[in-house]
This record gives sequence, structure tokens and C-alpha cells, in this order.
Amino acid sequence: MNRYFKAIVLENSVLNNHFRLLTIEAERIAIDARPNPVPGQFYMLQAGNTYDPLLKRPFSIFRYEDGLMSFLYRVRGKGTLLLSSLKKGDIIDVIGPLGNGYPEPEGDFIAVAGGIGIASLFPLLSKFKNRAYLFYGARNKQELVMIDEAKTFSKESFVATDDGSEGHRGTVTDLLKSFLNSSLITHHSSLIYACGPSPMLKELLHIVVGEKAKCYISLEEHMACGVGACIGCVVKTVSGYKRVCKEGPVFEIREIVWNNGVMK
Amino acid sequence: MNRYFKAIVLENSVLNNHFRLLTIEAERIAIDARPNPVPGQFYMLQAGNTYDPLLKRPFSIFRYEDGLMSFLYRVRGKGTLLLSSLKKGDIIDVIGPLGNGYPEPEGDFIAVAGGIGIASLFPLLSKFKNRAYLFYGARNKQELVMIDEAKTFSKESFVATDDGSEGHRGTVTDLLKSFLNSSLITHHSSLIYACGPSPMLKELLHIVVGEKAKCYISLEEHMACGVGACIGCVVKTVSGYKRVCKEGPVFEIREIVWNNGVMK
Amino acid sequence: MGSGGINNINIEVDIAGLKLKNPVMTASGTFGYGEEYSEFLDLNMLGAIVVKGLSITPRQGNPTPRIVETPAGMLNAIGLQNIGVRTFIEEKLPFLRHFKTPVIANFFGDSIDEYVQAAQELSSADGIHGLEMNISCPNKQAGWIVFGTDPVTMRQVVTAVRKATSLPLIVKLSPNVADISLMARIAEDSGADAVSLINTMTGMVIDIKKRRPVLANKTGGLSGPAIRPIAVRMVWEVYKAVKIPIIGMGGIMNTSDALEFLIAGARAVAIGTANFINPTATIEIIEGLEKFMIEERLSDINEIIGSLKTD
Amino acid sequence: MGSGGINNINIEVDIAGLKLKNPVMTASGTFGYGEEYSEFLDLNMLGAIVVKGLSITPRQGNPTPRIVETPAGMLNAIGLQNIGVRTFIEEKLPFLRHFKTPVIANFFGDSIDEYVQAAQELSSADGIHGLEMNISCPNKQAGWIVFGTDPVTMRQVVTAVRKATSLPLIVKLSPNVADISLMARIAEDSGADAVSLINTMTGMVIDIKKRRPVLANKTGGLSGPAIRPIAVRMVWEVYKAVKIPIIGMGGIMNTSDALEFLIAGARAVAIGTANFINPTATIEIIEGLEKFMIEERLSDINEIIGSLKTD
Ligand SMILES: Cc1cc2nc3c(=O)[nH]c(=O)nc-3n(C[C@H](O)[C@H](O)[C@H](O)COP(=O)(O)OP(=O)(O)OC[C@H]3O[C@@H](n4cnc5c(N)ncnc54)[C@H](O)[C@@H]3O)c2cc1C
Ligand SMILES: Cc1cc2nc3c(=O)[nH]c(=O)nc-3n(C[C@H](O)[C@H](O)[C@H](O)COP(=O)(O)OP(=O)(O)OC[C@H]3O[C@@H](n4cnc5c(N)ncnc54)[C@H](O)[C@@H]3O)c2cc1C
Ligand SMILES: Cc1cc2nc3c(=O)[nH]c(=O)nc-3n(C[C@H](O)[C@H](O)[C@H](O)COP(=O)(O)O)c2cc1C
Ligand SMILES: Cc1cc2nc3c(=O)[nH]c(=O)nc-3n(C[C@H](O)[C@H](O)[C@H](O)COP(=O)(O)O)c2cc1C
Ligand code: FES
Ligand code: FES
Repeated sequence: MNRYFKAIVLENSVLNNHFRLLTIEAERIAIDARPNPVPGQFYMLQAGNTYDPLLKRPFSIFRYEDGLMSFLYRVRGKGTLLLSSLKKGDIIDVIGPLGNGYPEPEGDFIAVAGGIGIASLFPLLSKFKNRAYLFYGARNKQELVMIDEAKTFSKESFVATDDGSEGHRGTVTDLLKSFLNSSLITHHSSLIYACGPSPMLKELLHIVVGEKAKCYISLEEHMACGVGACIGCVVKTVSGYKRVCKEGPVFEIREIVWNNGVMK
Repeated sequence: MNRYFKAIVLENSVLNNHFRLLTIEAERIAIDARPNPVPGQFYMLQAGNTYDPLLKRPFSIFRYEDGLMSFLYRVRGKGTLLLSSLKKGDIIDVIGPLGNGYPEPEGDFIAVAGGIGIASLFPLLSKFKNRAYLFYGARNKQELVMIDEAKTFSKESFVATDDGSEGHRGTVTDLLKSFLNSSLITHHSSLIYACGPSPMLKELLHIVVGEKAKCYISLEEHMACGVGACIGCVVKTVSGYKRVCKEGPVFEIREIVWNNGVMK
Repeated sequence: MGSGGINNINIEVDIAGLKLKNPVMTASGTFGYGEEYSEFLDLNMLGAIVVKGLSITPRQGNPTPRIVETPAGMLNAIGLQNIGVRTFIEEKLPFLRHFKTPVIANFFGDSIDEYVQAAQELSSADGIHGLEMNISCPNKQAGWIVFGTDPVTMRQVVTAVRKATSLPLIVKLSPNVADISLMARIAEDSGADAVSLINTMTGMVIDIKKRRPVLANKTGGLSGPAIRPIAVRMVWEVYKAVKIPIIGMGGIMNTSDALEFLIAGARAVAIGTANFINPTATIEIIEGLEKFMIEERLSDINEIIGSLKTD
Repeated sequence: MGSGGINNINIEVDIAGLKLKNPVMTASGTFGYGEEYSEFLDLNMLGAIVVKGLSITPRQGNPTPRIVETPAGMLNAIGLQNIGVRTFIEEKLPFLRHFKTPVIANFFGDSIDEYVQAAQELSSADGIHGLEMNISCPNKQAGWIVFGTDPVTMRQVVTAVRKATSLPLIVKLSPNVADISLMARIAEDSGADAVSLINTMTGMVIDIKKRRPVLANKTGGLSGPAIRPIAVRMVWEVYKAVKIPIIGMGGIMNTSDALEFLIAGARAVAIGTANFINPTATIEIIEGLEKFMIEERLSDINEIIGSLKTD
């Protein structure tokens, strides 16, 4: 198995001010031995030939097809800025797929995406077409990236924005709450997947706590190695610190120890 | 006067494996206040947004026309590699023009270029058209970059390559020696400009020592600031250490203290 | 590869009686317990495997964030999280015994007693070929003075551990000192078979919006290329001061960096942060050393070690 | 700009009785004698100008190469080349007197005598507002022990200079020590009005083909962003240890970096290597500090200084 390889940039397109879509293909020699990713897994990517930035950055697999890998990303700092300057034909250094993805759903499921969290959930929607109740929230309409595609793959979808520029004005967890209270899916048996900012995950905990619903969340931590070697990316769980890159990034929400609304 | 500015890349073309030509234009706001360069002056250039490489790199002005600046360069390490990745529309950070260029010739003159040294002498040839006896040497034919243009601007030209793939097989200083011995220009009054590797400059010293001929050479040293502030780029002269970036890069060859064939 | 490999090039080195088939090992804490990277490279190819620092009792480590990137470097404040000596021996060592590569156990303690206990238990395990003492830890008994920055406590702890083990003993020096060659001499006098350097340098990054340190632990250890020039200088100073072999590390990313350490006087090098960026860095460096020797027409790596000309 | 400037924001600070209109100064040795950068920026806008280190007799400095780049940093071994105190006063100071910005003269010596002489001559000149002692130099008399890394020699030299001048006296600390707060306390006890930190860290780069140090001087001083996390940590440690003001420096490239130092406890910052990359870095940082204060709704820079929360 070869999880460390160089890939060629096929496309690096601007979706809007904030979001970009990078598509790469592993160099021939590496392709055969390369394992396929499952939804929720991630890759460590690094552009350029510099020690500043030094470390690779983790990105969820957004789309995978026949050796082509796509990543949906948002420019935040130096690393993603450098990523955004990649052009067709450039070479990029990759480690992956890494971590444990989402456990496979058996029937219908609920997907809760906050902002760029859609990147991690998208392959789940597209793999299990028409089985997802999608709850997708963002700051505003512009930040609801890939919303049309995500809706197409979903059985039903519910949208919220902070400023009300699209869908419900408020949070997706508001929408989820009323859905669960009134829906045909029984509250108890529901299966939830979520990826988004901490406050959203915290709200989810309130919703599912005491219920039988399983809720799998994908976490973010600063990573150095991505493969479990540095113990840098841990999260506190009921059974001690666990590595987000190795035991995660997907955890059942009740495994996580929360402290004042943040994971500790 | 504004010697620190941002410029836009207009073109960054590959001349051959080794050499590239970068053309930039200062951003509008900076143009008016910007001093024009004279042949032999240089600019500090920096591509990218990283601290690795950290320092700007010095490059001789190759061509200057109406706000457009061109640099002829060779990819050597990290800094020039990054420079080579610049594309049209990219922004680059610039300080210059810096240093003292070649003193203006009154009549005809001799220009001795070794390899990439042509970059520094080229504007002299093009400014004082048909007044130069050009001596141009390189490792081989491919490395005689811009040879056709350089010849066009010169009164007469003499070419040497190490491997004999073009012109005389040997050094330009061989050619210069026989030229001086047999030419119409008297040995004593000749005016020589030179830019090239240390061994070439050392040979030049042997040729002109004891003669009245003035010989101005352009030196290279590792630079940090380029403006005379760090005293990092000094060369030993008969009157003590002098800053290559400030008092140079052009010095009369006899000013330099040589030591075992290298400047000290 | 290895001794007497292609072109009759010898890259075998001897560290305190341990024969390493090449001078490239992993740096403690950057290679887990060997398993994590076993999928990326053949562990048999390494000169030695140095495992994550162990203590006699397991440690939870620090809260998060534990890592922050800095220009050409990173700070870590893992807080020496580890599974403890016993669990290591029971659960991780059996895997490592499958390989022919020597295993060096890095260990530490909060007191001399803890150091001694850890050394004893590790020495009695099957499949550990050397010990590396991490002395960049504060001494609980002596009011949290760091063992590795205080000459007196350092002498005590190394002397005590020396008595407790007959395995090759490497003392890993802290760079947060005025004169590292003095600390190296103390290690040598106290019975160390080798010294390794450098451990990380203490640093801090502040979140200016929150006006808090980014790391939960406030400070962390700086590693990576940023510290390399300091590490090379220290290896050179120590080389002039002691006779025991030196294992050099600090920001080695490629063959050329490794060569700087060897030339400065290191008999072996350890690769740390580079593993994170390039999981096959160690292997590329081993291959690169042989290539360099061919290019430079050298037949024995010992011709390189300490060959710095400074006249 | 400056005190009571736009939006009634105060960014004036007081260092040892010197009122600076803003907390941004230049770092010695990176700004020449002020002239070199006067074309790039209005020197009147700076908090203070610290000039290249001066000695009582002029110095030639080291042979070349004097500079080599490292990851996110650079080594310099200028060898303290300078025109000497007298020539500085006669030829360079008149130019600096045209500006309202305080001038701080950085100086050094090979012996206590040389330090004292330099301090006396500089103190009697018109237009020097403060002195900064560079103690990262070896003491010729005491067998080349570096003044700034040995507590005993450091106390002697600072005490002697303190007697020789009534100008505000800043002692510039070396980072090549185990405990910089101890050195800061010695400076304070010996009469320093302020401390500045950090000076460069000693490093080496080796040319692997030649197997020689790249720098003619073998080692050089590491500066730039690579050392910033170490410098920030040291400022914080010193802030907890002394009462006198701190001038923080080491790898400050922009406003955010400068804020890290202020939050850690520096009352002013000095910009060094950044000038080489961006000749207007100082001005951009001054403007950036005001912008930050507006965004954070702060009216006095003193609310930022030492405001690090570590609970
Ligand atoms: C498992 C995993 C999957 C991810 N998937 C995606 C994805 O599909 N698309 C996407 O756009 N982003 C994703 N991220 C986040 C992405 O890794 C960060 O945005 C990126 O590392 C920022 O790098 P930078 O150099 O641009 O920013 P930096 O300059 O490093 O930091 C900018 C800001 O981002 C924060 N940050 C930096 N690294 C991380 C990190 N590892 N996790 C969380 N916050 C961080 C910093 O604290 C800072 O506030 C994922 C993160 C993880 C852990
Ligand atoms: C006044 C002046 C004018 C110059 N003009 C030109 C020009 O017009 N075209 C051109 O291609 N090059 C020119 N150079 C040389 C150019 O600056 C270097 O090639 C460049 O700095 C190398 O940067 P790098 O990061 O690619 O290489 P690095 O990785 O920094 O170094 C690669 C190799 O180049 C050497 N080197 C690095 N910096 C310098 C330097 N400043 N001077 C000499 N050698 C150096 C190193 O020792 C090393 O061997 C000039 C240099 C000076 C001082
Ligand atoms: C994440 C991390 C964890 C580390 N853990 C240990 C450790 O447990 N014991 C130890 O002696 N050194 C530890 N180190 C220090 C490294 O072994 C090495 O000395 C240092 O990182 C410098 O080398 P580098 O720059 O190549 O990483 C650790 C370093 C890192 C980056
Ligand atoms: C080229 C150069 C020359 C220096 N000369 C001096 C000096 O003469 N006296 C002194 O006290 N510090 C000197 N320094 C140290 C700086 O003042 C500063 O302390 C150090 O560079 C760290 O800051 P920086 O990383 O912002 O450059 C010099 C630094 C550099 C880079
Ligand atoms: S990033 Fe290293 S253990 Fe997860
Ligand atoms: S490069 Fe700084 S003085 Fe010349």
C-alpha cells in the first residue's frame, strides 16, 4: 500500500471568493498500489518546495473517482494560500487516505453540515444517493458552496443561513430540532453524521443526548504527521486522549469529553 | 524617490534550460517617483509570500524601457526557482535601482562577459550602440544566451566556449589578450567593462596590471539588505572593506585586494 | 544498501558498541512506536529505531492544542504522553522484534528514582538494544530544575542510570544551555556511552486576538529546519569536547542536512520533524548518503564524520 | 500618528525615562547609521533609532562570506565592523540630529575598560539619547568568556558602565544561556534601566562539498522569523522576573509578530532582519499597531503590554 505519493494537479478552480476545488491525480507509478478512500477520510496535502509553511495540511476527500481526487477547500492561512496558487500540471505531495471515515449507514440518515463541513459529508451524500436528510448551514448564501449538487443527492434538504439570505434564518440545529420532533423518522433510531464548527457540534450533543440516535461527528485538530506518530492531534474522550488523525477524525459524539462547550 | 515597490509580472519566459527572462512593471502608484536605472545597477527581487527563502536576491538590470524592467536570470537555488514559477499578473516585491553602475564610456570600449555576466553588460551595449568590442564566453553554445542581440549592438564581437561548440575553444581572456596585442585601439587607453566568474576577473587583472587601461568589473557577493545597511556584502579593497551593494557592484579592478585568486 | 553494499561503500557505524548498518535513525517522539510508519517504509532499512519517550508510569500528556507551526519549524507540547514502560514492553516491543533493526528506548522521569526504575525495566526486556535518556525534564525533587540544564542534577541522574543498566547508554542533551559542550563532558564523565543532540528549544507562540499562548501548555519545543544551524553548531562544539560518539539531530530534512551533521562530528543522525512531512525521509537520506559518497569517491562513512576543515 | 494621534489612541511608551512616540525601534546592525534607509522612510516616524554597534576603536570586521541564509532565518558574522565611536560622533551623528527621533547608540568592547570608554565618549556627545550595551562579545581579559553568558563578568561590566554614564542604559541580552531571566535580573541589579532581547543565536552552516563552514568566521548569529518563538518565550520569562522595561526583538516581520512581543511583556519592539526584506517594515508596524487597537477598541498601548493571559 502506498499512501505517500506525488500527484499532478488537473484543476484548481475558484468556486467563489472563499472556496476552491482542487483535483489531482496520483502519478502513474503510485496509482496501482493506492488504497481508495471512504467518505470521511482525509489526505495531507502540501504545495510548494518551501519550509514555510512546513507541515502538510489535512483535507477531507470531497470526490473520488477512478484515481482522481478532489478537495473542496477554503483559503485560511499560508498553507491554503499556497494551495490556491497551484496550477494545472504542478506537482503536489500527498499522504493518504488517512483516518477512519464514517461508518456506513444501513438505511436513511441525517447529514448536518456547517460551512466547509460539507466537504467531508459530500462523498457520503453522493455514495448513498437519495438516502440523506441534509441539513446545511452557512453564514450566508454565498458560503453555501456546492449546495445544488448536495441537494440533488439528498432525499430532502433543509437550509439555514446566519443572515437569512437563503433558507431559514438561524442555525441548522434549529431546523434539525423541529425536524426530529415532527418527522416520520423516529427520534430514537435516527443516524446522524455531522461536520462543522464546534458550537454546532455542541448543539448536536444537546439534541441527541439521552436519545438512542447515533451521531458521528468529524473533528478538526491541528496536525503534524497525520498518521498517528506525533500524538499532537488528540481529543479527550471518555477513554482518554485519542488521536484525531488515527482513531478519528470521526467519533461518536458521546465519546468526546466536552468542557465549557469546547472539546478538551 | 521610491526605490521600494511592488511590480506586476508581464512575462517570465524560458530562453533555454538555464536562462529565463523576467519582465515586470511597477504598480501605477509607484511609477512616477521611481528613479531610472543605469547599466550595471541592480534590483533586489523577491517572489512569493514565504520566509523560506527569506531574503531578496540581487539581479542586474538587463533592459529598461518606459517603466518596464527586464532581468535575465539563471535558476540556481530556492530563490531563483521561486522566481521561475512567477506567471503573468503575479505581484513581486522589488527594491531598486541600487548600487553604482558602470561609469559612462567616452568613446569605444571593451566589454568582457562570462556566462550570465552578460546580463549586467547588456544594457551598456544597447545604450552605447556600435561602440563595444564584445568578448563573450560561456561553457558551451547553449549557454551563450542573448548572443545574437548582443552582437547586433556591438561594433565587433569575439566568442569563446569551453567546449568549442561556438567560436574559439578556450576563454574570452585568451581572445582579449591577442586582440589587445594586435588591435588598433592602443593597449594603454583602452576602457574595459567586465562581468563574470572570479577566475575570469583574475585573468583580467593579469592583463591590465601595469597598463593604463581602466578596467571596471561588476562583483557578486551574498547580500542581505542591498542598500548598505547590514555590511554583509563587503569586498576587501585597497582602502578597506567596501560594500558591494553600495560602493559597488562596479569597482575598478585595481581597487580589489586579491588573495590566491579570490577576492578577500 | 548497508555495510559493504553497492560499490563497496561502508556506511556502517558503531555507536557505543551498537553496530548500525547505516547512520540514520529516527528521533524520539516523531516515529511513534515504529508501527505508524511501518506501512510507509521497511523498518529493516533503518540504522536504528528510537521510540517515543517512556516513563515508568503511563502519562496522559498535555491538553490541546499541542502543536503550532512556526516559520520553518513547529512547537510541540505533547507533554510526554506515553503508554508507560510496561505496556510498551508487552504491547509494542513484540512488533518491533520482527525487525533486525536495533531498537533504542527513549525514557525519562520526574525524579532520579523514576529514571533508574525505567532504565532497569527496559534493560531487562528482550529486544531493546540501547537506552536514550531524555534529560530535558524538570526534577520534581529539586524544585523543578530541569535535569539537563543544571550540571549538578545532570551528573547525579546520569551516574545513577549508568549503574542501573549495562545497555549502551545515550544521554540526550538539551540545547537550552549556555555551553552544551560542558553538559556533554558531564555526560561523558558520568558514564554515558554516547550523547545525542539537540532536543527541542523552548518557544512560545501567542494568539494576539485572545492574548493567550496558542499551546495549552503555554510553551512548547521548537523543532524543524529553523533550529538546524544552532544544532549543527552545537554538534561541532560537542565534537571538540568529548570522545564518545555523537548522534546529531535538529531540522534534518534531506541528505545534505544530514551531511552537515556528520561533517560537524556526528557519528549518526536522527530524523525527527522531517518524518511528518516526508514519511520516507529516512530512506531517502540513507540512499542519498551512498550517492554522495560515490560522487565524492569516498568508500567509508568514517572519512566524513568530523571532517570539517576550519583552518 | 503617534501619541494622541488619530482616534485618540495613545501608543507612546516610556523606556527608562525616554519618551518614545511609538514602541517601534530599529534593531542595531540592521539599520546602518540611519542614513541607508532614510530614503525609504521618514526617520521622524520611528519610536527610536538604534545604530550599528560601536567600539572605541574602529573595527575591520570579519572576512567574507559574512552572511548565509537559513530556513526562515539568516546567519551573520559581520564581526562588529564599525567606524568607531569618534568617527560616528563626528560624521554620522550630525545627520541624525536633523530628526526628532531619539537616537540610541549600541556599543561593545573586548574589555571592561573599552566598554567604559565607549560609554563615556558616547554620553558626552550631543544627540545621543540612550545607550544599548551589546554584551554578546567575548571578554579578552577573562579568556574570551562571553560577557553576556557568564553572570559574574556580566555584573562587573554592567556595574562599571552604569557608573560611566547617566544616559538611559539598556543592556542587550544574549539568548545563548540556560536562564535568561537570571541574566536580566543581574542587569537590573547592576543598574540597567532596561533590557533588550534577544540578540542573535549562534549557529553554523556547512558547505558539504568543501566540508567547510560557509561563513569565513565559521559561526554566525541567527536572526529572523526562525528564532521568533524562542524570543517571545524569553521576553515572557524576563517580564515575570524584572521590573525594568523590556525591548523585545527577534524575527519580528509584521504587526502581528510585534504584538506577540508586546503582549508577552515588551514595552517596545525592535525590527531587525525584517528591514532587509521590507525597508518600510517599521512604518507598517506602527500603522498596524494603531489599526489593531482600533479594531480591539483599545485606547492605550499600555493595555496591551504584558497582557498575556495564562490562567
Ligand atoms: C481531518 C480534517 C479535515 C479537513 N478537511 C478540510 C476540507 O475538506 N476543506 C477545508 O477547507 N479545510 C479542511 N480542514 C481544515 C484545514 O486543514 C485547515 O483550514 C488548514 O489546515 C489551514 O491551513 P492554513 O495554512 O491555510 O492556515 P493556518 O495559517 O495554519 O491557520 C489559519 C487558521 O486555521 C486554523 N487551523 C490551522 N490548521 C488547522 C487544522 N488542522 N484544523 C483546524 N483548524 C486549523 C488556525 O488555527 C488558524 O485559525 C480539515 C481539517 C482536518 C483536521
Ligand atoms: C549585484 C548582483 C547582480 C546579479 N545579477 C544577476 C543577474 O542579472 N542574473 C542572474 O541570474 N544572477 C545574478 N546575480 C546572482 C544572483 O543573485 C544569484 O544567482 C541568486 O541570488 C541565487 O539565489 P538562489 O536562491 O536561487 O540560490 P541560493 O540557493 O541562494 O544559492 C545557490 C548558489 O548561488 C550562490 N549565490 C547565492 N546568492 C548569491 C549572490 N548574491 N551572489 C553570488 N552567488 C550567490 C550560492 O552560494 C549557491 O552556490 C547577481 C548577483 C549580484 C550580487
Ligand atoms: C512531536 C515531537 C515529540 C517529541 N517527543 C520527544 C520525546 O518523547 N523524547 C525526546 O527525547 N525527544 C522528543 N522530541 C524531540 C526530537 O526527538 C528531536 O530531538 C527534535 O525534534 C529535533 O529534531 P527535528 O528538528 O529533526 O525534529 C520530540 C519532537 C517532536 C517534534
Ligand atoms: C546583520 C546584522 C548585524 C547585527 N549587528 C548587531 C550589532 O552590531 N549589535 C547588536 O547588539 N546586535 C546586532 N545584531 C542583532 C540584532 O540587533 C537583533 O538583536 C537580532 O538580529 C534579532 O532580531 P531580528 O531577528 O529582528 O533581526 C545584528 C543583526 C544582524 C542581522
Ligand atoms: S497528527 Fe500526529 S498523531 Fe495525529
Ligand atoms: S547587502 Fe547589506 S550592506 Fe550590502
